Order: sequence, then C-alpha cells, then structure tokens
Amino acid sequence: MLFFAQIVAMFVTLLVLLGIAGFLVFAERRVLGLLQNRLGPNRLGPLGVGQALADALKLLCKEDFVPPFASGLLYRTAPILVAFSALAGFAVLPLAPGISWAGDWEIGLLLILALSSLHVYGVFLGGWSSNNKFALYGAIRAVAQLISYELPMGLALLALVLLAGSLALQGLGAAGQPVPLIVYQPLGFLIFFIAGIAETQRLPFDLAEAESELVAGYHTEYGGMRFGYFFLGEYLGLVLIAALISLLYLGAWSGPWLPGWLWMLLKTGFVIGIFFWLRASLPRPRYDQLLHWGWNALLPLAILNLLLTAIAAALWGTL
Amino acid sequence: MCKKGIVPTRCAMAEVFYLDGEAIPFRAGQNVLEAVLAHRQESSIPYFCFHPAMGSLGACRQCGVMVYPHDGKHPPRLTMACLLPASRDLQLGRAEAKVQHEHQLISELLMRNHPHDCPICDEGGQCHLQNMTVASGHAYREYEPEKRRYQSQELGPLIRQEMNRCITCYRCVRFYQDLAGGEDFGVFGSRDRVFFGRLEDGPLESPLAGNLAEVCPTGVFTDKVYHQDYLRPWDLEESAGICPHCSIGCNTRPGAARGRLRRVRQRSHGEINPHFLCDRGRYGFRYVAAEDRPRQAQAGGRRQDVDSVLDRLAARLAEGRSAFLGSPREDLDSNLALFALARVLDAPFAAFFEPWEEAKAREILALPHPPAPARISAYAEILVIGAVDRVAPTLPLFLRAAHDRGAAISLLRCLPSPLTALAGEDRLLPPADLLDAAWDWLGQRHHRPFLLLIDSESVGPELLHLLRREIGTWPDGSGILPVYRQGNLPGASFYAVDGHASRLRTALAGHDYDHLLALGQDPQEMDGPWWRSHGDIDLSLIDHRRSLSWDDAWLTLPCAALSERPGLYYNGEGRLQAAAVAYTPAREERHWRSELGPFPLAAGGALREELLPSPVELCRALAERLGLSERWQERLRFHRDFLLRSEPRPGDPGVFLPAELRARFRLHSAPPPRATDQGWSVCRFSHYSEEELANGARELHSLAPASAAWIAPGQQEARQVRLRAADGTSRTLPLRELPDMAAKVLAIPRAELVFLGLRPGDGVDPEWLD
Amino acid sequence: MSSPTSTAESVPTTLLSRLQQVVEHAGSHPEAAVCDLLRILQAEHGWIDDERLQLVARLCGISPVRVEELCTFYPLVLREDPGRHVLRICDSIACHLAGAPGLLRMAVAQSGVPLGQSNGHYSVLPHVCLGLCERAPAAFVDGKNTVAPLSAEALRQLLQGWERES
Amino acid sequence: MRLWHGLLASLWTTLRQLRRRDTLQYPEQQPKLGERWRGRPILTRDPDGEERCVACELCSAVCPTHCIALEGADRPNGRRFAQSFRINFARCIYCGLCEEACPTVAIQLSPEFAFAKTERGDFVYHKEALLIDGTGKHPEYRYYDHAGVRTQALPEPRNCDPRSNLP
Repeated sequence: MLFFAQIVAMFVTLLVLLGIAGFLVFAERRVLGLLQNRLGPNRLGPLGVGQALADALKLLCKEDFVPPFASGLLYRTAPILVAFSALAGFAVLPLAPGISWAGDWEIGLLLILALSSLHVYGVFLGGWSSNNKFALYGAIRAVAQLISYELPMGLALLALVLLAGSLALQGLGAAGQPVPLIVYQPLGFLIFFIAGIAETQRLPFDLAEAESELVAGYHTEYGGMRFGYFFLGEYLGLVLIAALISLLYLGAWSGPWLPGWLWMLLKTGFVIGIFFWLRASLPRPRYDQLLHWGWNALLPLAILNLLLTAIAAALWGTL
Repeated sequence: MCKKGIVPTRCAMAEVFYLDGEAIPFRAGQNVLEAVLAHRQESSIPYFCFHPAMGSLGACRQCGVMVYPHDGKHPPRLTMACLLPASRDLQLGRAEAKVQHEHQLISELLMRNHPHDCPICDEGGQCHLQNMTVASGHAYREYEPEKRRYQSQELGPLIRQEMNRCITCYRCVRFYQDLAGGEDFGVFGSRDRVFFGRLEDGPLESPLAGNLAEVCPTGVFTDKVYHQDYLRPWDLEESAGICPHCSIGCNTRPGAARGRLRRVRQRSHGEINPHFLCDRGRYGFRYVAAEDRPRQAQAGGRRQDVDSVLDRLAARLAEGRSAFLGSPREDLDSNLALFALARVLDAPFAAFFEPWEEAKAREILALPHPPAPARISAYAEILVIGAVDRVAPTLPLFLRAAHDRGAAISLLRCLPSPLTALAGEDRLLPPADLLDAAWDWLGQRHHRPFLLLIDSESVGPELLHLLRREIGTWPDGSGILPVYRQGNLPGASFYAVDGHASRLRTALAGHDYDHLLALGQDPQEMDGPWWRSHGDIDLSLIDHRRSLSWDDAWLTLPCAALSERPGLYYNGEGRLQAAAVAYTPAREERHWRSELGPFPLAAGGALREELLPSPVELCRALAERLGLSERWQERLRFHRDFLLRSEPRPGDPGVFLPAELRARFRLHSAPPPRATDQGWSVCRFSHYSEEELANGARELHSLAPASAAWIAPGQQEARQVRLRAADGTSRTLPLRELPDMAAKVLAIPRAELVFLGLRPGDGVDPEWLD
Repeated sequence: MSSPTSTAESVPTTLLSRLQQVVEHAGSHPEAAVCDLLRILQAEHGWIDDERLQLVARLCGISPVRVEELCTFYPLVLREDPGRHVLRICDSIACHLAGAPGLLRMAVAQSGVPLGQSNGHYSVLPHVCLGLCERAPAAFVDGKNTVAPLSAEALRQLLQGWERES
Repeated sequence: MRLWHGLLASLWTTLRQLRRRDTLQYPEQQPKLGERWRGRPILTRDPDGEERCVACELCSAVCPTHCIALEGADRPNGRRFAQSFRINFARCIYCGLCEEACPTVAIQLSPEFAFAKTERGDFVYHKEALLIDGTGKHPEYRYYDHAGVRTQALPEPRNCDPRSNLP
C-alpha cells in the first residue's frame, strides 16, 4: 500500500516538475519582458499564465516528424535521455531535512554530477543523429563546453566537500546551517555558479544552440514534443542547478519563520530569477572565449580555491 | 570598326576625329553629330532639331561641342556639332564643365515655355526633350515667368496637337512640307508666337501625317490612336513586324501589352523605310480591334464551336467536290498550307478569283528583280504610272528625294496626285491610254538607267507584260517597281498563277464542284456578277475580317489576325521578310472572386489568352480529320523548301526570291488587250487609307470619303450616276467633282467596281440622274 | 487646304485684273508675286482677310498655308481688322529711351483697348525699328507717313482726330 | 576589472528597465502614428474634390514589387484620370516609392497599417477602395495649377495668336 502510494506520489512529483518547467518557460518570457521594457506574453489567462499550458498543448499537438535522413532510433531516444537525466537528479535532491525521494544517499552529490554529465549524451546523440551540420556543430560545442566546465565545477564542489566532510546532499545542506557556505566559499560559489550556467547551457553560455550561427544548434531538426523534451530537460536542469546552488551555498532550508522546504523553494526561485536576469542582460560570448575562460581562468581559480580551502581546513579545521 | 577605347591610330579603316579623346570614325560628308550618332546608339551630345532624314538646321543650339583648333593660336570655341563637318583628327570636347553648362542653359531656355505636364503627356517615357533635359543636368528653373499659351488645334482622328509643349525645333514643318510635300500644315507667326499647325481645325491631309508623332522631339504631336489604349511605352512589348497593308513591306515595330496591340511605330530598314511609315501602316493595325471582327465559328449563319465546324468542313472536303482559294494578303505559310491541302485532295486551287488579277500577279512575278523603294531616289529618270501615292503612301518621300537630286519625273495619271508638283512631264489620261503614253515615253531616247513605278491597280496585265518585255533593251540598272495593296502577292501566287483562276471558275461553274473553301478572300468581293450568277456554290470562309459574304456563307472559321501569328511575306520587290508575333490577344483574369473584376496583371494576375487558330492550324486540323496528315505535311514541306531557299528571321533585312524562280514566269504569252472605246471609262478611286484590312481600322477609315463616283469638274450637271453590270444589276452613286482628274473618266471605289464587274479602263455607259 | 472661297463679290474685277497683271509679270514664278499681291490687297482693304488670303494663294499657285506663313511672319501684313487707321509706334531701343513706352501706354489709355486690337476706329501697334532713331520717338501712320518725333500732345490730337472722324 | 564593470553595468541597465513599459496593448490601446507613417497607400483628391491621379503610371513603374496596375482614360473635359487603379497589398512592402514618384501627390501612404484578410484576392484594392474624399498631406495642391497646360480650350486674350496684328 505504501509502495503504491509512493508510486502515485512520485508520479505527482514528476507532473509537478514538468509543470514547473512549463511554467518557467512562461515565467522567463515574462521576466525578460519586464527587464526589456516589454510585457511578455500576457494574453492567456490571468497575467498570461495560460501561455505555459498553451505552449505545452501546442507542442503535444504537433506532428511527430522524423526527418528521413536522421538515424531513427538515436534520434528518438536522445530527447528522452535529456529529459530523463534532468528528472532523475531530483530524486536525490532534498527539499528539507528528510524530504527527498532517495533519502540521504551518501553519494548524492556524485549522482547529480553524473546525471548532469549524462544529460550531454542526450544532447550529443540528438545532434549526431539529426545528420545536420548545424546540429552536429551544436552537439560538439555542448560536449566541449561540458567537459571544460565540469572540471572547475567538480573542483569547486570538492572544496565544499572538504569543508563539509560529506558527499551526501543532506549533509552538505546541513553544513550550511546556520552560516551559509557562501561565506566560507565566495570564490567557490562564483565558480560553481558560472560553471552551472555553462552546464545547463543557459544564456549567455548557450553556444550549443546559438541561433545566430547554428540555426537552432543540436535540436535544429527537432519539432513537436521531441523538441519539447529538450526544452523540458533544459528547464529542469535550470531548476536543478538553482536548487543545488541554494542547497550548497545559500544555506539550503535555513531561514526564520517559514518552514525549511519553503525557504529552499524560495532560494531556488531567487537563483532562477538571477539566471533570468543574466539572460536578459548579458550577450553571448564567442565560443573560443568560452573555452578560454573555462580552462585558463575558471580551472586555475578552482584549483586555487581548493588549495586555499585545504590550507584553511588544515589550519582551522573543517566544519 | 574601331572599338571604343582602342588607340585610334591602329584603325586604318576609317578616318577619325576625337570627342573627349575617344576616336570616332566618320565618312566623308558627315557632320560631327551624324558621325557620333552612327558610332553609338545613345548620343553623348544632346540635340533636337537634327534628324537623320532632314539633316541639320542648327536651330535648337543644343548640340554644342568645344572645338580645339590645331594651330594652338586660337582659343577653343563652342560650335554646333550638327553644323560642323567631320574632319580628320578634329579635337572636340563634350564632357567639360563649360560645354555642360552651355547644354544646361540651352535646356533651360527650351524648357522656358515648356509646360510641366509630363505626367499627362503621352510622350512621357519616350520623349527626346525629357531625355535630353535629364541628360544635360537641368533640373531646377531659376526664372519662372508665366508660360506662353496657345490654342491647340483639332487635327483629326490620328494626331493630337498640344501646342504649348512646342520648343520650335521646326522638325514637324520640315518633315511635313519638305519631305512629305504636305500643303495643309505650316508654321505661322514670328518670335515667340511661332505656331505649327493648319489654317483651321481639321484632319491633316498628308498620308504621312502620323510621322509627326515620331518626328516631334516632344509631345506637341502625339498618337491619338495609341492614346485610346494608352500605356506607357516602357510597359509595351515591342517586336519586329512587317506591314501587311501594301506591297512595300515596310518594317514596323508593333507595341503590345496586356493582350492588346496598342500602337505600331516604324522600324528602320535602310532599303525599304529608312525613316518613315505611312498612316495606313501606322494605324491600319486597328483592324484587330474592329467591333465586327469575327470571333465565332458559324455554320449557316449560326454560332457553332470550331471543332464541329471543322468536322463538317472535313466531311465536305472528303466528298471531293471542293475547290480552294488562297489569298495574296495572307502570309506565305497560310497559303502554302491551304495549297498543300488542295494538292493532297487533288482539288483546284487558286490564289486569285479573277483571271485578270491573276494575270497581273503573273506579270509581277515575271519582272526581273525590282529595285528597292529606297533606291528610287538614285534614279535620274522616273516614269510614274497611276496613283502610286494612294497605293503606297511612302513612295512620294523617295520620289521627292529623287526630285531634289535633279531627277526627271514623268507622271501619267488619271487622278489628282501630290506628285504633280515634282513632275516635269505630267499627263492626265484615261486609264486605257496609259499604256500608249508609257510606250511613247519609252520611245524617247533614254541613256541613263530609268525606273518605271507602276500602280498595278489602275492598269491591266497587258501593260505590265508589254513593258517588262522591253526590259532587255533598256540601259542597265533600269527596272520596274510595281505597287499594289496586297502584302504577300508573290508568295501567295507563286504556285497558283498558271491559269489557276480560270480553272477554278470552270470547275465551280460545272457540276463536279459545288463548294469553295476560301482563305482570307471573299469571291463576292472579287467578282460580283460572276458570284451572283453562281449562287448555288457553297462557300466556306477562313478569315479574320468580316467580309461581305461572312454572314451568308455556309461555314465560317475566324482565324488569328496577321499580327497575332508569325508570318512570312514577299513584298513587291520579291523580298521575303519575316514578322514576329506582335501580341497574343488576352484578357486579364483572376480566379478567386470574379465579381471584383480582373486581377491586376502587374500585381500577379493572369492573362487568359483568347487565341483564335491560325490558318495553318486550321489546315492541319482539316488534314488530320481527313486522315491525310502525313501527306499534307510532306507536301507542305516540299513546297516550302522549294520556295524558301533560306528563311529570314524577324528583324532580318530579308532574302530575295531567286531569279531562276522568277524566270519561269517570263514565258507567258501576252494577255489579250481590251477593247477601248472613246466614251466614258472607269478608273479605280481610292483613298490612301483604303485596304481590305485597314478598312477595319476605325480611326483611319473615318478619313476615307464616302462612296461616290468622281468626275472632272464641269463635265456633267447630274447629281447621280447609274451604272449597270453585265447581269443587269445596277448601282446608283452620287456624283462628285474632283479637280485635276482626267476627263471622261468615272473614278469609282473598288467595292463598286467589283460589284459591277468592272475593271479599271473598262468602257461604261453611264446613266446620268438628277 | 480649305476649299477656295468665292471672292467675286468682295474683290472688284478691276482690282482682280490688276492682280493678274502682277502675277503675269512674275512670269514662270507666280509665287514671287505674293508680297506684291498682299501689299495691293492690304492697301485696298486695310487688312488681309481669309478670302483675300485664298485669292492670293489661288493667283500665285501656292497653298494658302504658305501665304498665311508669310502674312503672319511680317508685321506689316495685318491679318485682323485694325479699324480705319493704324498707328505704329516704334519701340526699338532709341525710341524706347526717348519715351515710346509712355506713348504706348497713353495710346492704350485713350483707345481703351489693348495694343494690337482695334477699338472699331483705329488700332495702335508697337513696331520694330522704323529707322528714325535720330528723331525718336518715331511713329508710322496708316502705313504712309512717318511722324517723328511724336510728342504726347501730337499723339493725343491724332487719336482724337480719328475718333472725331468716325 | 573592465569585464566585471561591464557585466555589472549591463545587469544594472536591465534592472533599471523594470518599471518602464514601451509595449502598447495594441487592440485596446491605439498607437499614435506619425504624420509620415508609411502604411497603406491611398488616392487623394485635390481641394476641388477632383481626383488627383492623372494616370501617369510613374507609381507602377517605380514600384519594386510591381503591385500597382492602372490604366488611364480621358474625361470629357480633356483631363486624364485613372480608369482603373489597383494595388495588390499582398505584395506591397510599404516602401513609399510610389508616393515619392507621384508628380500630382495623388498617391499617399496613409497611417492605416493593420489589415488582415482570409483570402489573398481580397488584398487587391480597387480604385473605389483606394480613393478617399480628402486632400491628404498636401491640402492646397492642384496639379493643373502647375502643369502649364490648359486642358480646357479657353480662348483667352493672353493666348498666343500668330494671326494677331502685333509684331
């Protein structure tokens, strides 16, 4: 019975997550509008909320078209892989102490890092199987970008793990009580934040789908709900990274008056808002500049950060 | 020819002078402007009053160039290019600021009284003044007085005058008086009141008046007929055409747009029509838009679709009791197609319905290569027989040029003629006496080559026969140029003049043949009495004009007009020329909502072609229905290949009927001379605008006088005259006096002559009525 | 060419025969007589109307257009009825400086019609140089006499005289 | 340092826009269009109420999309007018060259810009739909005042008459 209830609850969680992703698309457009003197979509429903539903419906109703030149199986699986890897990460993400599907897994952080790497497989397979030069370029960019930013990200987290002495997400969250870890790790936070944007291929680092150069990048040939999966994956990844940032650096569920899970949600929302803000403000860098920063700036900084943390930990001990 | 930019000294061919450093070759006697115009299409020197046919006047002062003297002592000076003889190594400047300023000033002066009405002016888009003003850079007027204003005249249905636009270049009056010999148009007044026009309103009398629209460098004289269907010239599609309205075969440039033929302009052919086109050629094209032009096939006077009419016609032809009649005004291929059909059916075929006309065609074919019209002016002695100016109105231009060069022109005529002023010898004779007079003229000793210009409509075959028999004894270079109103007489009659007409008549008069299929000809319009006495013959017509028998004919098939199909025409000198399709008749249409009217073509709408079949297509369809398609094609190809050794394309100068093909017609015996009595005789009266096709051109035909019998003044007090045909029918015609015509001659329009079965020169017994 | 109008009633036979004599005098070039004919006809009638134009054309064997070209070109041939008298006041440069414009204005004011038009009795025309520059302003009366210099008073009296005459 | 400055400056710039809104809620709020707005071309009349168009065909000649088609005719008083005048707005790109080419200021671009049809053929506007009862941007202009041609035959004393007695 409990098992059955859990299945239902998981299903509900999934639906909620998908709903959040859909809502975020709308929310992003509204926020961008606000930041750019515009209004954004405001016609459907109160404040235009219905737009999210309309978009989803539209995507669902579109023809499921596989280009004749694409390699079918990979082409079909790639978007699912993307959506899956993003969704699976939420299994280990704690909303508050004890609120998480996978419980307090010791290797929760590792799992999330692994899943986020898996995400790029979907992207790459999609670009590869499309048999389209723009898609392939986009996919190659995504892979190279991921490799370049995975390293500083890992190193930044390593410093955190060093401080907290735990790989478990709940443990890491607990380490941020009462003082958020950003206080100890400002540099690490910055590195993780930047790498996180790159990881999720958000603007300004969305070079894998830079429409001015690559039409639509890796999902050039996709349409309908398959494209929708990519979209879902992207926005769920965004939520995941934002949640991780708030969990790891911003003190997770700590906060006065309100219950912890709400604090967690609020902080995640805040980080997502910052992501939107960045998107509205910053232009896209050149691809070589992106890699240059990743390897020549972010990676040495991350190593430096780890070194400093290690020294500090050796001198004053861990948390 | 030197190419532009190549160092001129390398060019040994021609002598050159230099304009802005560019070498320009010239021939001796050319002036600078002529040489520049001959060198390239667009002159870099602006000009107005100069015209290649009229030469230089130096009146407009527009064509100034800077002349640099060779001696180095004198300063350079500004000279009019049209008055400056081209000489070797002359150094001229055009592109320099001073000259350009001068051009600008002259433009400004010329525009001083010119209205700003280009938008409502028909000349806009093809206006020499517009082009030159833009080219000279004059854009803004600094002096804006009130402009001079005239009362324009109403100059008839063809030409419109808007005198306010005049820049007094005098081109019109130079053309009209000096070249065309017109007497009813002149230049009045002096100073800035100079007025070009007639004494009072009224249509211009010269048959060349239409050229004023082309001669005028701006919009004083514009084409009224074009104005009815006006579309800017840049929207017109122009093609290479051949005028089908007389034997000269002038080259034309029809302009069409949106499925309508809108105007015809002249296209220069150095041998035929170097500069000008007559009004029949210019305005005769409107027959394609005649209100009564047949567009529906009929059987027994009732409308039927083409296929069922063709079915019935084919069934009738299969009976083997049909004869065929071609037409000298139809193009070569149409005639050959019908001829080939007649041959495969083994049926009688003729190009003429009248043996008399056929004999004349035979004599025309038998003539040795006649000179080209433009060569007329090179002859020193010319004998003109008949009213050539009425038949081929451009000929007086060449005769006038010959006269100006000192040629002796003799004129034998029975009708008044504008050539009287040019003729040294001018004899007014009844038509029957023309032969004797011509014989007398030949009897005078002529040492230089001479030319006989014969209006073959007013003479009989015997005159042509006797005269051309003598050619061998004439000085080398002498020749006969016959003129007539059929556009393709040699081409139509080549296979059909060995007594074919007589045989056709005999066949139809007997019991074996009771059906005649006629293309572009109506036997009733060829010989009235004969046709009336053979009323039991069924007639099928293929034509693009509503001829006399159209509504009574057994079957009628409308076909495409000459300008709606390509064609080959042999002109009077035996020159084969090709005409391109001038236009495809069409109606604008749109598909989605008919009540909103046609969808604009320019906006992506469609034209629905309203095609009528060409005679060749009709013949092919008949051959297919008869199951003779292959044999017909074979025949057609055989006759065609024999006649067309080389086939010209539209725009080509043309190829000649080979001499050996003409030679076979020389062996004929003399046609029997007609008995002449000393009483009244008839001659053919015609107006320049008259021609079977051009009669359908409403605007042009409105100038033709009403049908009447014309006699010399003071011969009869009667008001009317009644003439009887051999079969007893009669015609009563109003009697009109015509000054300066032969005595004891009744001049009668062709339709009446045919109705009565009379030929020019026949004696008549007129019955005078009050 | 418009149809020739009958001139039998307007031109007396004596005059016609005189004109024919002039034409005969021109010999083989009758058109050379056209100026003389116009001069004679204008002296007799005061101006050249359409009938006389046609008559001249017929006598000289040229088209009326040619005659009209000539008539309208020369200022001394009048194609409109000028009234009984014609006063031509020279307005070329010497006379202009000596006051011809004032005289012309005066004449217009007195006759009551614009220059070149007749008030029924007479008309006043400006004219190109009369060759009397030394006695400017000069005038030419009725195509016969010259008055030079023409004072304003003389002009007034002249015109008044003509008006009284009628 | 410049990089950071640039990043922060751009973030600040976008943040400052939070309060401003340039978007109009279009169908409810109507935009205020400028005088020289290039919307749908119209045909105007002169101050006397006569059609200004004289069918010179310059607009159709200059139109880069060939969307204008017209044919002229003469009125009984000799004035030229457009017998038919059609513009296919499915093709028109509102470049305004026709207005610039028009010598009689007949064709003018109006501020009307929003028109949608369900059928392509309905975009073809005929003269009745194009002609307005007004003078448009040039209220005083009459082409015939400037043309220098009287199309009506008015014998005036000022007309040049070569037969006049004046020298």
